[in-house]
Amino acid sequence: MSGAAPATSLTLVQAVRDGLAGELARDDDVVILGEDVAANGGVFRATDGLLDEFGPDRVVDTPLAESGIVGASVGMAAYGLRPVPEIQFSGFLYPGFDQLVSHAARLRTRSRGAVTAPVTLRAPYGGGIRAPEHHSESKEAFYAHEPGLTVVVPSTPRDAKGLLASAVRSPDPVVFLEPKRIYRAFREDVPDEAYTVPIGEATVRREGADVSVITYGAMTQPALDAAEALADDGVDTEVVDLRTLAPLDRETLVASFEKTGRAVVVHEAPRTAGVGAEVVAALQEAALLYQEAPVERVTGYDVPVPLYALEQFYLPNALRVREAVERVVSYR
Amino acid sequence: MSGAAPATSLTLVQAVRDGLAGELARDDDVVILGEDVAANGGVFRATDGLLDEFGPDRVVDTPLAESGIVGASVGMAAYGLRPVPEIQFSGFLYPGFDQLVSHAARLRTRSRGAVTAPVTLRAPYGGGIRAPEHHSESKEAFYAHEPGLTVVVPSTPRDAKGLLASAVRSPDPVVFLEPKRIYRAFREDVPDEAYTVPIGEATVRREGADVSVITYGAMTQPALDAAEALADDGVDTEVVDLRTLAPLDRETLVASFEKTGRAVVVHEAPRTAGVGAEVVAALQEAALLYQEAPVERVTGYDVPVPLYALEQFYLPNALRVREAVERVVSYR
Amino acid sequence: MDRSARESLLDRDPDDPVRVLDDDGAVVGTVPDLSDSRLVELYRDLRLARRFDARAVSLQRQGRMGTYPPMAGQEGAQVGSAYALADRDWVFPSYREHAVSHVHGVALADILRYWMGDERGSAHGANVFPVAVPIATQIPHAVGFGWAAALAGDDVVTVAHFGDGATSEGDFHEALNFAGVFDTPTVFCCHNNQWAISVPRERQTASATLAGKASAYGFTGVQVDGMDPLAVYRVVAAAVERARTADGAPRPTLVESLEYRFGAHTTADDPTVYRDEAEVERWRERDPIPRLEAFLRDTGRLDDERVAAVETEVEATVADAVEAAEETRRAPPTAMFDHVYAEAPSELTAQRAALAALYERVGEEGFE
Amino acid sequence: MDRSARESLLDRDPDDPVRVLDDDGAVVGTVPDLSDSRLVELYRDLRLARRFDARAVSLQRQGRMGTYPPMAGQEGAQVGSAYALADRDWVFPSYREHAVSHVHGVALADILRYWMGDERGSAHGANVFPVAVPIATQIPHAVGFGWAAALAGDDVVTVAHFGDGATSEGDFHEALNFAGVFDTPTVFCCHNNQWAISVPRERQTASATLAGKASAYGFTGVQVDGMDPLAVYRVVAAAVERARTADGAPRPTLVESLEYRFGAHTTADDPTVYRDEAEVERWRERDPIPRLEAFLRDTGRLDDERVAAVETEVEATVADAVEAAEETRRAPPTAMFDHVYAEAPSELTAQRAALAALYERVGEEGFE
Ligand SMILES: Cc1ncc(C[n+]2csc(CCOP(=O)(O)OP(=O)(O)O)c2C)c(N)n1
Ligand SMILES: Cc1ncc(C[n+]2csc(CCOP(=O)(O)OP(=O)(O)O)c2C)c(N)n1
Ligand SMILES: [Mg+2]
Ligand SMILES: [Mg+2]
Repeated sequence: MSGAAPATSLTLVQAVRDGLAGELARDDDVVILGEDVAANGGVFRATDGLLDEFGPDRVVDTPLAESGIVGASVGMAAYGLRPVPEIQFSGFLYPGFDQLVSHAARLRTRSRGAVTAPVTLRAPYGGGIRAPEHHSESKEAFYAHEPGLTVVVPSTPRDAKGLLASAVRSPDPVVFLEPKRIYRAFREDVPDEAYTVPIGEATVRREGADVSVITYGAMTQPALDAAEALADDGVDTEVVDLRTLAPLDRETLVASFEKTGRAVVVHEAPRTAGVGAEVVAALQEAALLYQEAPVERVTGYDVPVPLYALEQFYLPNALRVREAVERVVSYR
Repeated sequence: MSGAAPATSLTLVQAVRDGLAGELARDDDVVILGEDVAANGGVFRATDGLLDEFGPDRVVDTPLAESGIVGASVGMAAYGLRPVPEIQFSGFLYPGFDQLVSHAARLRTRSRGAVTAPVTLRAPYGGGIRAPEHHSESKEAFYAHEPGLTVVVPSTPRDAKGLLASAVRSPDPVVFLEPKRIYRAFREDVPDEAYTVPIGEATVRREGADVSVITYGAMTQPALDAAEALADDGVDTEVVDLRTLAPLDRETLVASFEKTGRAVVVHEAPRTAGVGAEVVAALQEAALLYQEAPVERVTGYDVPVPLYALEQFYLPNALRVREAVERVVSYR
Repeated sequence: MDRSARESLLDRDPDDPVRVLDDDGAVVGTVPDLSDSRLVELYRDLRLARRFDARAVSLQRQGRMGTYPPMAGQEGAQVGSAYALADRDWVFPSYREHAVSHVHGVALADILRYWMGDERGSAHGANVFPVAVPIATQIPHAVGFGWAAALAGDDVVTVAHFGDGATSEGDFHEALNFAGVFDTPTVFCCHNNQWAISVPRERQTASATLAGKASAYGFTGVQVDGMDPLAVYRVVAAAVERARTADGAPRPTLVESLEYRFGAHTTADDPTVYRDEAEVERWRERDPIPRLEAFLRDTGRLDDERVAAVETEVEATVADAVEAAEETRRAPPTAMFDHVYAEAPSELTAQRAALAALYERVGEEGFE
Repeated sequence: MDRSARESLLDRDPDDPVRVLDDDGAVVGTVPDLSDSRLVELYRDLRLARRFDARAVSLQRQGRMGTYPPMAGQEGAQVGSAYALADRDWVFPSYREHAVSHVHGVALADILRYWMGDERGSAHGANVFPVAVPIATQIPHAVGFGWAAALAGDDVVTVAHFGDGATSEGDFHEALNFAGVFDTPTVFCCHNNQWAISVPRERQTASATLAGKASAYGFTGVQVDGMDPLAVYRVVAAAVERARTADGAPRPTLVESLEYRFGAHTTADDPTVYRDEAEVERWRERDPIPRLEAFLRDTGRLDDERVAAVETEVEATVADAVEAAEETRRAPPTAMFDHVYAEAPSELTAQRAALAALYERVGEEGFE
């Protein structure tokens, strides 16, 4: 990824498409399957044009059956392909939940490595696009709690492409959750050629000395916005983007916390038993002696995501992050 | 529950059966359904004899289809019945996961209270009986993370009967997880007549001043055993049994922590993003100023429960609890 | 309908669709026994559905409503099937059965409220289950609900509506299997509109028909011309009768209604990407509205004047519904905490209070 | 088998089971074209399966093994179906197909290891998928695996084994529907042993047959007498041939094998609670072993001496397997951390180290 490498300014969903095209071109074993991914190019156009480019054996419209999609993908992967199933919205993954947790996640351990399921399960997830019910869920904690699964949530186009490439090449099943709220929210220069961004590594999006905001996905931008606003008030905020939720990069977040001694965790999933709870537990386990204030959680509430008329009040925003940071930094 | 009330010494699974019989007798709307619950009386005999006593309209063997069981239960409950479906083992709940999280948990909020789903979903759960794969899972965190669900885990026969009665009478859907390891581990005097134990209230199983062990279900006994052993070494351990995981009785556990300033959370589910993480987060949010040591988590490892030859090394035991408590109390 | 008439209507080859009117509205089957005024009402409801649908799409286009799934082309099956029900029966819709819901008692304004992102649109009080967005998941609800009614000895039939794509889901299978085993009083109304978003019926399943799938569950499946409201009425009425416990041996039925959606899957969809305009045109020739209109005019039940009156009525009804829906005051932000549980646990009360305080302090602008 | 023979064998009424031998071993159909020695081997494998099964049950009773699902009564279908496969084909078993797995290459000792609670029993290296305990979940795996092979142009047929109860699960439906749509080279071998634990076949589904369910997916379903190993061999061989891409138009087939389990569902089950001894006795009269033995004796392929030799061989083979399994050293406790991921993440490494240190310090006793 040298500065001179040719790059194109892409949205996150375009970067996903670009990443998929790259992996299909790189490895004949990569196969895309799902509902409306071929002829229609995906309801978000994440697979746009791939049918024409790679043909109907590589990009496959399936019947409307998530357990069939995940289960068949497990079988395909066991044969040696690299299936990349798409679930149209993460809220529709549950019919395939059993195949994911009972088989994709377990085949390797069950067979002591003899049979494996390197499936990359993509799903648009999260709220913020005024969509109907079940189109706005954030249930990444379900997947993060299942041993054997890798859970990735990109927050930028560049990361999306690179993390997706890593996921497709990973020997393990990956749940790749794409924050649809930022599918087209902004653009970034994305290298044209294939590259990988490593799974399992968080990144510091903004350095700061006073407080750590730990977040991922679509919440990264409000966290950064809050950090800018806080800077005006003299609060120097570090923003850590987890990128991978499982396995969690405890080292990076603990290091940030050891520096700042104060933290706010931000996600749009419901608070109780969310990924934020794990982050809090990890911080106090490793760095209690550095802790100067309770870690706050700015999250979705413990309610089903409301229909869109009230959605804006459900989703964490820069204001809520900022106020939490202010409480945390002023705690004595 | 006066001391004079007639009581019978029952195991936990007998208390479940007794509770079911009581609810069937009390309310004609209560219906039991599931795989092998009628003619066979349940694979653990939790519904033994109920078919004979209440007839085939009240105790129903269904086809082998968990989504059908949960989905039909949702419809039955919406009509006004009080269905008590059994899922044979909690590891087989996932085919019905969608109906549980997308419908049972949401019908009330979706219809602003007009249509509800008071389903009590019972499932034996947890390890420790040398059972085959998928028979030993503890994934209560999945359900605790879903708004709208109530999650109950009894740890004694008396609680099992009383909590089950509360669950069946609850206007909300309840996931009632029965720790099968202690189905027949010990007996307790259980009142013959119907009674309820309130949902949402933790209980202090053993009072202590030095450290709080917070646990539930089958782990309660090893926690108590560890407390006894620690007492010999002069460590005064409080044992809190959560009983309900959602909604969590934060008040009781925070009160215990404010007293002791030190805590160990114990569950057999995998550590990452488990209920223990929520407990830790809740404690430090509410009572950081009282905290004198990192809260330790003694849990199952982040691996699928191994087949039974190694299961004993996976499950937390009194020794692991005790050593964690020792570390926590000696932390300076 | 007597038993043998019902049997001849339902128990036919699953690939022999029942028709009453041909594409031009000429009678080719038995006209159902509906009064003249009821037939004209049926026509009115078709026109109302068509007008409502167009208006809803335009509201979405204007940013006054969120994503909306149009039903144009499918009104015949929707209204025809709804006419076959008694008030006490219950409907379990997918997201597209606006006209079924309305005919069965849901105010148009409530339907709009729902699609405007307001849960209160589902608190309509009619015998219509709240809309199920996840495909096929309402089918087991219909089965369980009907089963419960039967256990209670109540004479309630449940009708599950779903699409061709829904037949691929496990829930379709499990629900129909339960219905067959427990003889629940359920009618399964499959709106085969030829497409599941971009996937055509032939790629959804290799089964010769969808109706034929019923045999896997031990009951009858029948095809009907879903662009022919009278045929749908007859078939669903017969199936409802067969499902009624009154009849002694209640049995479920799978109805495959052959239809077409003229428009996009939803307002977020562009069907030109995956299907031919020529196909759409072919199906437009079977539009249920002109077809029924021709029949009613030919038989003297309708004339220019009545049609004009219907048009005026329909226009006003839709306008009133839009006005009522748009006049609804948005629920307060804290409404999201209502009805999660019957009684809010303390953690939820605390979260609610936090949101209320924040909203009080920063107002709408704080949430933009 | 030529095309027309295959068609007459497979494309018959779904309630007309294929038979080769009657209950007494007399020939009533076409004897498959297997050499004498292969037929005797088949007999040997039936006996081996029966002996293995009895031994496994007794190991469980003695506390030397965990819960075990016996197959007595079903060996004919298991061994017969496995004989119909090429080595390169893949088997996707449920928890009961010990004999299928063994004939297709899994060492008996590995099967025992698995049921002794040791994952290494599933690292057997044969073309047999690891046992699926959750009902019906292996069926989509078989479809996906076969589909992948077909995409790769490889001549591999996949055979999914499952019970009558499994047909009620959504995964059965979704998988067979995929197979029909994508023409995957898959044979669905449904072991209808009349019971799903305590639920009899008639309460599992109202479908007249299970074989008939195939029509819902656009392919053939056929019944076979599952207590007749030669009939099962013929039918599965024909279905495998039809699934082979070599044939030009590969198609899946659903085989409903009519069987009976003589024993308990598992060693944790007591069948006397839910079924009649008389029913068991009726089915015992159709026991595949004496039936095949009678045929082989009548046709001069077997005599007392060879039977005695088979008995001796079988006894020794099972004894060796038990010895080998029991001699296996238990894996170290930390083995549970192997193979969760290809490479252990640091958190897992830390947890592993903690367990290793504890075990090192307190030994076995610390974990009792
Ligand atoms: C479980 C689930 N998976 C996917 C979707 C996304 N989705 C919405 S509608 C649709 C197609 C439905 O087709 P069909 O059943 O034929 O009904 P139609 O829309 O044609 O009325 C899909 C895939 C969903 N809503 N639910
Ligand atoms: C998804 C799932 N639900 C429930 C069970 C528990 N269970 C194990 S075997 C069985 C009955 C299976 O019957 P059938 O499919 O006929 O196979 P058989 O045991 O007769 O070979 C049940 C209910 C399971 N293993 N998986
Ligand atoms: Mg459709
Ligand atoms: Mg069976």
